Amino acid sequence: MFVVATIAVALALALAVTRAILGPTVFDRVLAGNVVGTLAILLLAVIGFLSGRPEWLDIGLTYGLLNLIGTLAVLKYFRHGDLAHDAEKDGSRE
Amino acid sequence: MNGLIDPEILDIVVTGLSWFAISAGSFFVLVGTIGLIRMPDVFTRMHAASLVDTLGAGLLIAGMMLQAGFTATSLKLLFIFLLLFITSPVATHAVAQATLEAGDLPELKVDRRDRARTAGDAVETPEA
Amino acid sequence: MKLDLILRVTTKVIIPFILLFALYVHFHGDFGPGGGFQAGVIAAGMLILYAIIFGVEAAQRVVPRAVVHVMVPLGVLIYAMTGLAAFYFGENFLNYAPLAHDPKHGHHLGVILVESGVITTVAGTMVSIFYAFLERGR
Amino acid sequence: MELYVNLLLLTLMAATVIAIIQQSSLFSVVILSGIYSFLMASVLIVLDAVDVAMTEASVGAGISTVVLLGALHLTRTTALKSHQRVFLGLFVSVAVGTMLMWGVLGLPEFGVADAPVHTHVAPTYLLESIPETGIPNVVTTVLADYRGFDTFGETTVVFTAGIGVLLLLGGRRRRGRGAGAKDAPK
Repeated sequence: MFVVATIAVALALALAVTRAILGPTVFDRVLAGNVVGTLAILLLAVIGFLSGRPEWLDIGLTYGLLNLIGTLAVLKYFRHGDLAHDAEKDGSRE
Repeated sequence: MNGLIDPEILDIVVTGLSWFAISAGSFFVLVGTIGLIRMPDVFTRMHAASLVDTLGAGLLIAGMMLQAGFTATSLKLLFIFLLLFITSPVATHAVAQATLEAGDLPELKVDRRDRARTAGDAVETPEA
Repeated sequence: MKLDLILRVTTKVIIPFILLFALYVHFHGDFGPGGGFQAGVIAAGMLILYAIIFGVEAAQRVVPRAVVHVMVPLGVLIYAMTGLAAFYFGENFLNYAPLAHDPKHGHHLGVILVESGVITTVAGTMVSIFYAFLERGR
Repeated sequence: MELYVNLLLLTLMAATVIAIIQQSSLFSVVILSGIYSFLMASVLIVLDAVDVAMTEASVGAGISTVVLLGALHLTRTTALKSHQRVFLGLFVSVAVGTMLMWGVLGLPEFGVADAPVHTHVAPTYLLESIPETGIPNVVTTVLADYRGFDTFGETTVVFTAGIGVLLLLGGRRRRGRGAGAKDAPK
């Protein structure tokens, strides 16, 4: 059963990476990168169950948290051109 | 609860449910990423990607939780699910916002004037 | 600004859990994957997320630059002091066995202390590199 | 099964690296290297190296993305066309790659029990670490206890790297910032 799930997740990973490589705009790549992060968590869980040692799921939490940080950093930079931009300070820039 | 439900039948039901959840989750993960390839623009791709993050991951994790039973593994899976449930819509929202601010608008079938009329004040044609 | 509302609320909700998870990774490193280095990176990631969403001034109000700059050498010092503590008991450098009555507990305590040094240095270094990049970019 | 997953992941990593080389937009390069880190971490998971996988995921996908973005802010966001000859670099990388492959052929097969790495000190660590220290994760024991001096060195390396970056980029640079500092990276 987990073999089927592993194959599905691995194929999905291949498709998502394809989109990240092809992606015409940067946002396509960010989106695909986010999906790759999710799929890496799923692959980790499924492989853990497949090999009978599902104790490493802590790493999945690490992936999820740092995936969020990376994605938000890229998008913040893209919107404001500066990582440390405090949006509350200059409300004039809509 | 003892005696009400035959443990063997319960076992069969739980296993069957988890198999169903895992195969459905695999299906949705695949469908979502196929959508990520096939859809025409960023916003529709976002829709497909959210399928992976919520339905695919949710069903796969639910199936694995049924397999693991009441253990620490199950708890960790629940945490991962909650984390994905909170963060992935937020990340998608941020992508959408940044895309809109960069000037990409969704590809729609209606033409520009129709949309300007319905949107009210957005008369000037945006540059893509 | 209203546009950032969702990001701000989510960040506020999730930041305590990131810090808690970093501490879990640190103290659970003896039993599962993880340890000082990973925990330091995750804790630094927490502060970086805060700085990204709320601006670097807010982050520096929470953790001023001076604190971070002290953390960088402090971790190495904690590590070295743990090693030197063995000298006091007449053992070799970094031999943790005499740190407690039971050598087993001594080893455990020594590993935790050493990992505390690692987490301090790593978190401090990551955050100070981040601050340095931001301040240079102004 | 795990072999095929690994083959797929390594192929995807190669494809990602080729895509990174071809990009001129450095934003895309940052995002693609984050994806590369996730794939690398998955490979390490499949190979059972969980501690390394955790490090790779946390450093590669989270922190290095942010630091690379900070570096992008100091320079420009598109890559310049290189006018240098590519043949020398190509020759060097192909030669080094061939030599490495040749060296790998001489290694014992993956996972063989009588390989030197499994017969030298590993049995001692595996058998004696838990009775001696009571810590179940042998990786932590080796890292922080048996090879504590190495980890001390690693911590010093992190410390030195931090000091170096702070010296290069850090504060008290007010007067040099006028014309020179902004033009220098181009």
